[in-house]
Amino acid sequence: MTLDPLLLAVAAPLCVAAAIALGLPKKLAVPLAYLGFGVPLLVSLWAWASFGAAAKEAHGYAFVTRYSTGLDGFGIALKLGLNGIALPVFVLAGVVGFAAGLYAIQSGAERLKTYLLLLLIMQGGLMGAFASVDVFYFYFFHELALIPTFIMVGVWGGRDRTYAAMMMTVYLTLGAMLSLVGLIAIYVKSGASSFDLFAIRDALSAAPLGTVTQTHIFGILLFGFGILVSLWPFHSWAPPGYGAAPTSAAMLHAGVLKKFGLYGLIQVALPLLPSGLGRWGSTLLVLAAVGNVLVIGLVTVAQRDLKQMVGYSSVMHMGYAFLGIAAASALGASGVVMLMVAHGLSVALLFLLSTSLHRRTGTFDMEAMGGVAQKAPLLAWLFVAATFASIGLPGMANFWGELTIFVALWQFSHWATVVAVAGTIISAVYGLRAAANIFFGRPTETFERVCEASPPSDLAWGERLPAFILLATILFIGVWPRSISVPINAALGAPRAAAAPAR
Amino acid sequence: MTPSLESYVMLSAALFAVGFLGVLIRRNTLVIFMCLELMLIASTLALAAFSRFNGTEDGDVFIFFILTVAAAEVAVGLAIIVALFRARQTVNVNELDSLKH
Amino acid sequence: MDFSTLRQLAAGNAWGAIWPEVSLACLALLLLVLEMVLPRGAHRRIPAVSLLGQLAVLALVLTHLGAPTRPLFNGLIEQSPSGQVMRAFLIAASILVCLLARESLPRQPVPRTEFHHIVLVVTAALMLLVQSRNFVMLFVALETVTVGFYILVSYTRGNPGSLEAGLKYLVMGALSSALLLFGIVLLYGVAGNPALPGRTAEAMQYPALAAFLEANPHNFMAAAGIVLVLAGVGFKIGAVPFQIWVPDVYQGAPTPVTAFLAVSSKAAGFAVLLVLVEQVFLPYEWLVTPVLTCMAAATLIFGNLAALKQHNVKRLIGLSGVSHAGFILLAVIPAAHSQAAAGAVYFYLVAYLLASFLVFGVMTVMSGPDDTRQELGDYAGLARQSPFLAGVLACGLGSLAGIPPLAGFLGKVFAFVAAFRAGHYGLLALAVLGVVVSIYYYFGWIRAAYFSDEPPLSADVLARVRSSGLLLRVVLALLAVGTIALGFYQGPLGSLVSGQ
Amino acid sequence: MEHAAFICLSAFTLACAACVVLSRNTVNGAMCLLLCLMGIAGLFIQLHAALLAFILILVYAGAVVTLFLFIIMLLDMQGGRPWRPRGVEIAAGAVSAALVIGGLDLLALRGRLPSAVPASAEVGASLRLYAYQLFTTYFLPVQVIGFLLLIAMLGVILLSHRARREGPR
Amino acid sequence: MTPLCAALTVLLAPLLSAAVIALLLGRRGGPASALSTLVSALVAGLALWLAVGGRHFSASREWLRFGDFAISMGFQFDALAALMLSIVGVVGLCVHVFSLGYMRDDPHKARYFGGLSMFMFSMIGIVLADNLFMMFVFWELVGFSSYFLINHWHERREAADAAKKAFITNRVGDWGFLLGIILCYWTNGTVSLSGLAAEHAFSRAVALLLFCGAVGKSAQLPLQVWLPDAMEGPTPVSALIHAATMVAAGIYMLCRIEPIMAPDALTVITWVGTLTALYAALCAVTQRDIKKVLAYSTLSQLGYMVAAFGMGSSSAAMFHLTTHAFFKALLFLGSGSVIMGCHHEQDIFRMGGLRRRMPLTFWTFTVAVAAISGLPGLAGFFSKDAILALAYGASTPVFAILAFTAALTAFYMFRLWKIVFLGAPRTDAASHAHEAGLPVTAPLVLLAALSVVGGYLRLYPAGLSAVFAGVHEAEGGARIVILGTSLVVLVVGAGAALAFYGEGGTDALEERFPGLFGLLVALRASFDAAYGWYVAKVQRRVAIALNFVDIVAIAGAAVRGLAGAVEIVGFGVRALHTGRLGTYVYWFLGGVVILWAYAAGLL
Repeated sequence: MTLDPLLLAVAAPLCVAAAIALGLPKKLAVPLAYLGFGVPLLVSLWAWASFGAAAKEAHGYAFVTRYSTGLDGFGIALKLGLNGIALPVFVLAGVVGFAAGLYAIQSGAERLKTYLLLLLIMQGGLMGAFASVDVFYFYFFHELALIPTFIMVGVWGGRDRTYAAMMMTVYLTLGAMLSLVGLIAIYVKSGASSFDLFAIRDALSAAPLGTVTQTHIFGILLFGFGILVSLWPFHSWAPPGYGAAPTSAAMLHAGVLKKFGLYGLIQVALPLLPSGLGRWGSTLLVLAAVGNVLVIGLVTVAQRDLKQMVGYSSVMHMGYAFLGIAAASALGASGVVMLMVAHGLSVALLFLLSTSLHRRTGTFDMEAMGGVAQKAPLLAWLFVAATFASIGLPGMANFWGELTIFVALWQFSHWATVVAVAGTIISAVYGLRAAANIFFGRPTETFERVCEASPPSDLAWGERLPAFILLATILFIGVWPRSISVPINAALGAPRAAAAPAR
Repeated sequence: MTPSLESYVMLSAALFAVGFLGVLIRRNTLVIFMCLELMLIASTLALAAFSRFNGTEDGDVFIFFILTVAAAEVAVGLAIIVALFRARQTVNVNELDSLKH
Repeated sequence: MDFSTLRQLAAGNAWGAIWPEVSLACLALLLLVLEMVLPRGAHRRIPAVSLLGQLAVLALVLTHLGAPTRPLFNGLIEQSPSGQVMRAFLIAASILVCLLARESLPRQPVPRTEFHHIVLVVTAALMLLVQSRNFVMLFVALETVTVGFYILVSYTRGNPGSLEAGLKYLVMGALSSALLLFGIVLLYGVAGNPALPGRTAEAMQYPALAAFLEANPHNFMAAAGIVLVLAGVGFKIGAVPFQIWVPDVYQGAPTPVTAFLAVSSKAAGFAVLLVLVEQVFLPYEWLVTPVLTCMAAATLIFGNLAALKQHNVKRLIGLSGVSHAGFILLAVIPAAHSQAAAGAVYFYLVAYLLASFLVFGVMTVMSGPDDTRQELGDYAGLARQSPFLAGVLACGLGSLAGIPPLAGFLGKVFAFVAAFRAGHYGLLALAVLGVVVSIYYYFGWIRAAYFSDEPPLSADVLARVRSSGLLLRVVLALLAVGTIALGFYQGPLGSLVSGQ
Repeated sequence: MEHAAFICLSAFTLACAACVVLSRNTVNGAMCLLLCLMGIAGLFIQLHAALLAFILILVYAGAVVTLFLFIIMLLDMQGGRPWRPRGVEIAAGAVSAALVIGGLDLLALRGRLPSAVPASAEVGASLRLYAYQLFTTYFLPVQVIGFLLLIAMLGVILLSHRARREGPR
Repeated sequence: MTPLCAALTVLLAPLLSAAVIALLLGRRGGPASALSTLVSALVAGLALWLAVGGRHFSASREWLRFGDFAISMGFQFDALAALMLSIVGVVGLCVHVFSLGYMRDDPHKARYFGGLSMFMFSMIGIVLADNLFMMFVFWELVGFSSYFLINHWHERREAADAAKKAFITNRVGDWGFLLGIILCYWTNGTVSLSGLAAEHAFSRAVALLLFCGAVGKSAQLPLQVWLPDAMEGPTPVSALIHAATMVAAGIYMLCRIEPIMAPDALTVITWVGTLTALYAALCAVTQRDIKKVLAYSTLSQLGYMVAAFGMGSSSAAMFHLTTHAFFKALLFLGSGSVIMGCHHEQDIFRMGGLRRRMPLTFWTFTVAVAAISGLPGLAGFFSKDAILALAYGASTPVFAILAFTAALTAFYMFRLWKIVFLGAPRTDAASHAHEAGLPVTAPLVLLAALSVVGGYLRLYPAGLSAVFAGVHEAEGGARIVILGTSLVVLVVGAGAALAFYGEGGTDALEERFPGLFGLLVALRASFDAAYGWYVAKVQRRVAIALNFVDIVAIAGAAVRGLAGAVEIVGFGVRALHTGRLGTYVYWFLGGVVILWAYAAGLL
């Protein structure tokens, strides 16, 4: 059989992880880890580059391959493939994963091998979750990626890591279980008696479910996935979790893993249950999402701890995504996909830089810093860039997503749009205030003393490289949004999608 | 006239119930154990009655097995009780609660 | 005593068909013989003999999977594909039990050969139990198993805890077998009644009984008999309200016996239950389904809640076992009408076997001479001192919790699908909450092993960890690999359970 | 006449059973059990199952009850603290008794069986029948029982032996 | 070279230079400044070439498409764009050159010039944009460049805060702007300028929402607070961004979307502009900081332009924008030169007598003062008269206010002029002040020349004069009135200032009319106070309250509480295992009874 890149991208990290688990010596483990993170990156970039030209199968999927694992009787098989929705997230996983991997390798954490092992498992799971066409494996790989965070937070975590790890895991398991039930419901009710997305789609397009059934199933999925994506008020796991999580785990989780829920809603729930959104979207969902934007936005303003702030801000930005879904239009969904990618990149960058900052200042308390830009200019300007990315400056990827969502949202609800756009002011407030407090002005006495003790240096290459990779991707998408908008548009099949030149 | 099948069944059921009650209310391990034996025997009575009135022999054969099994059970059970008495100097089940919660 | 009798005897009894049981029994006898003939110095070899012998049998059984369905011994037992699976399952379990015993018994002042002997006999009886299609056979095999377990549970008689557990198991077991017996008697009596339609002369045989029940779907005596039989089986599988003995007995019994109880005895119970639900009690679904549903619901709630704040690992694993019974019942209930559901049960059992023995293996290594008092706290620092054992433990607990990519996850998914297909939404909701709660205690255990290095492992535990046998480590590694591999690739087992 | 015998026997048996449960002294309890078994044996005979009655007496009166008595003596409990139920226990007992009796009533009411005429079976024939059944139809269980007895014997030896020399390594 | 690729070059060259500086020249100031200046020269040259060529063209390229929704990037190069482009080019060039001198010794010169190039890129983007989305993109980008440049001396807390304030205040304006664009898209189905010109769907909401953008960017009431603080940035930046170009972008944008302006919206716009003009002029009177004075005068002049637009003449607005760009840039650069001379002293009362020390600066500055005060013959005179004429025709109160503002303008400008240049030096810094080198003086001269001739419309190339088509001299009686008014206000204002302010190192107004002075100061401070109160008392408290709720109610009560409840139940269930057989058998009894009852159909 010919070598299948997607399978390679999924298997490479897992195989490296297995090798490390079988007791590879450290000096072999690290180079292999580079391989384990590099292969997915390369594959994802290759897929990105060649997607347009690649031959499309049913439902606009490319690179489709199927491997039987002996569960054909249950309608389960490892079926890999990418469509225009999966591709951007797949690329996101590849890029962020690579950055996180690099950062982890140079972080020199104690028990580094175990750390890399878990991170590799996470990476493999992520690639698999977004590359699998089979709904079962889509969930399977997500859980696979989810669980390592428990141990990573618990072992390498920061403040009250044990509680954070426990709550995060139990809470997320609840969400995951709900969504599993929802997926099973689709599997059974669709009558396809197969988890293969193609089969389910065909079955449902042949005989759609009743509106009531759709609404029920969609509700389960919505709240299951909602918990995973920290939909307000089910977000309580996120801030402490991210506050405690070690950097690479936080990068991968907040950056990529969290997007699984949104991805599931767009890739599975919306197309399969077209009339399921109705009741939820117009009432509960939009209220909750506005809660994300407005309430959590203001809560973010109140934070003093940098990592908490970043955590809350990522919760807030999920609000835009949910609003985009609530808009119940191809346009809104497209915006959400763009925003997912962009937010993933920017929040990962922010987490990375916060840790680098913590290394130099020894604290996450923003009031206790100041004037860091004089000591570490590069760090400062990268952080400012990341901040502006996350507050949606044009030229950065986030802008396009947010803009599209706003445009789509107006059709759905005026007042929600007004609130959402007001949210951009809030994020500017906390983002810029953080930047000003930390980097500009004169250093506080405490920080002066820290500097006496150990004069902080600027970013080392091990920290620069991942940061540059992330920022470069953000800028590239920001300047040239077509690079992901064309496949998204093709996949979400908006009316004149076909007319869109696939350049 | 001969007593009816039901009377036999009810009798054995009553014996069974008495045994069960014994298990419930007694605290002496040996007595409990006797009551358990009583329950087994009670069911054999019903079995015998059934096979007699239904004209099928399986019941009688089954009684044979039951008796044997019961005997073996008694042997092992009494051995355990004795060993436990050696260890704890009691046969009161309420005092044998080192394993709990 | 004329010749025809012997011919009759020869005709009915196809001993060749139950060669695995026979060979296990012979092996058991062989062990006793060896102990008599061999010098005391060579007794250490005897466990090896039993292990090798069982391995040989297991290999042969595995080659004969998928034997055709046919009744044997005048219908006392029946050979069937699922029966073959259970045979292999039980032999594998007994091998692992013997392995654990090999590790832990030497720490106790107790004889070893007899342990292996009894385990072998009990395993053979279990194998007959799961294949039996006749109540007499069922009762006899069941009693053999039960009596064997009385002895095994109180095996370390130097330890009062073990004896107390033995007594508790004795009383509870005897009570439940009495109930079962009375149920059987009622069924036998009502089915043989000449005045009733579909009356049968051989009421002890499943098919005949099923035919009778078909003819009288609403007979109270039959119903009473059925519920009493279910109560008896409920004791074996540890379903609420017949589960109350579980934590005490699990805690008191020697760890290998606990494993034996938790895996083999429970699995056999489920196999019997499946046969009854699928083949015999089908006409009484109006009764069986709601009863089992209530049992399952209660079991799910009780097992998970009781395990939530449990710190003694043996009690914890026992109570989690109760919750697993709930999950399996989820798939048993619809099994009467769906091949896939029955398959789900078997898959779950296999996954449960692998995962449980991973955990029990680690517990055996960690446990001292008195293995009734093993607390979660004793695992602090395990990950630092012995990453291997910690990894194995995490793998096992993860699989029990149902975390991909471990086999346990698939088991749960299949069970959920089965329940959803049958429309038991409420039960499913309970199961989901149960999983969430179970995450708390399973991961609490992992947390104990991984997160906290204080206090470090005590010296003797460390010594045991260091000195744990290579064979056991290899087997644990294999089990872990199996758990993971089964999660990724189910292969023939998958197609078997999915009824293809 | 047969009916009267049945009434007497059953009354006797039930009374003995009650005594087993209620007797304060364990030895008396064992004795009552013995008598109860006698009564059941009598009922067996009335059911034309003389052989079973014989076995019952043999196995139970001969072995089991003796064993019980022996153990009671061994554990030196014939004097022992007599049984004094506490209030809670009495209440619980009463409740459970009520429940059990209710269950019996149910059986009596709902479990009506069309009473059949007892099939006529010869005692001598039934002995022959036994052997036949045991050696043909139920040959496998017989073997299993053999192993059951074997492990039971082993178990008793194991459990009652004083600690062996086979100590920890 | 076709106009299109010329325009492309104009747009992308600064971006390129910014990128090169950011990536390669981060540490090396010299090459960076050289590169950036050369690029700006190139831009200026091409801009003028395009303007003189007078070739109008438009081109567009689809940038993002989802179904029917498409965002495109394109140029619409017409007279208006040409005019704005050449202003940006020329002033930008002057500022670059000036910066060579002004920032000579700055350690982060490279970053500074990178920022300038970035700004040029963004600004030119706004100028050339052919649709509102693209305009919004670059709109935000100029905001970012402004943030970046104000923040140049970020070790000064004030600078950092000012930058933050500028960006956030602009965000508030952009909130309306973006909503306006979206609403415009859904109502008109298009956001391309040409499309809108064809549409003529007058919508008050759209007009006002879009105007919010102008309010933010052009610092109109009530969002004017950021501009004075923005003076924390280097002076050339103030000249380029906060006087000549970026703040004028608001007016430019309004002129671009003139077709969809609803009449009643225009009235609002007029009044906002008028009040801003008055308010800012009043504030300017009390300032001691030379740059703050100029900042407030900028506000006031922007108010004029907005008012002019509001009164329906984009030509007048653009005309004043043009002349203002020249003389205000000149003023700022002049003040920059003064500040350099006085070793970064900005308090006018610590200067004085610079006429002798810095003659060139003095004369150019004088030209600018005269121009802004509307001395006949200079640029400011014509443009301001055009606006006054409009106001005279439109509404009397507006006319009165604007006239009064003009008087105030003359007053505070001459106050500044007198205190800074005349009299004797009050500090030795001032006494040792000296003229800086050619890079500083050359731009002054160039801009002075432009401020002189900028008012004569027939001097503008044909391509540009089209913009001013709507500028009419008032006729007949009106003409006399306007002329008279402007002369009177000039004389009164200037005379009052010259007479009133003495040689002393203190503010005469403060001494003689402390009440009035205090009133004016309070007026200036009122807005900051209001916003400060909102941020500190409202927003912060709400945020903290919500944070409390989030932690206590959701994370605490809901999540931890639920977990705790379950744990308690767990303890209870665990306690059921009493360890006594006596209790365990009752479980069996219960089970059997329930099952039995169920079988009997009792349950």
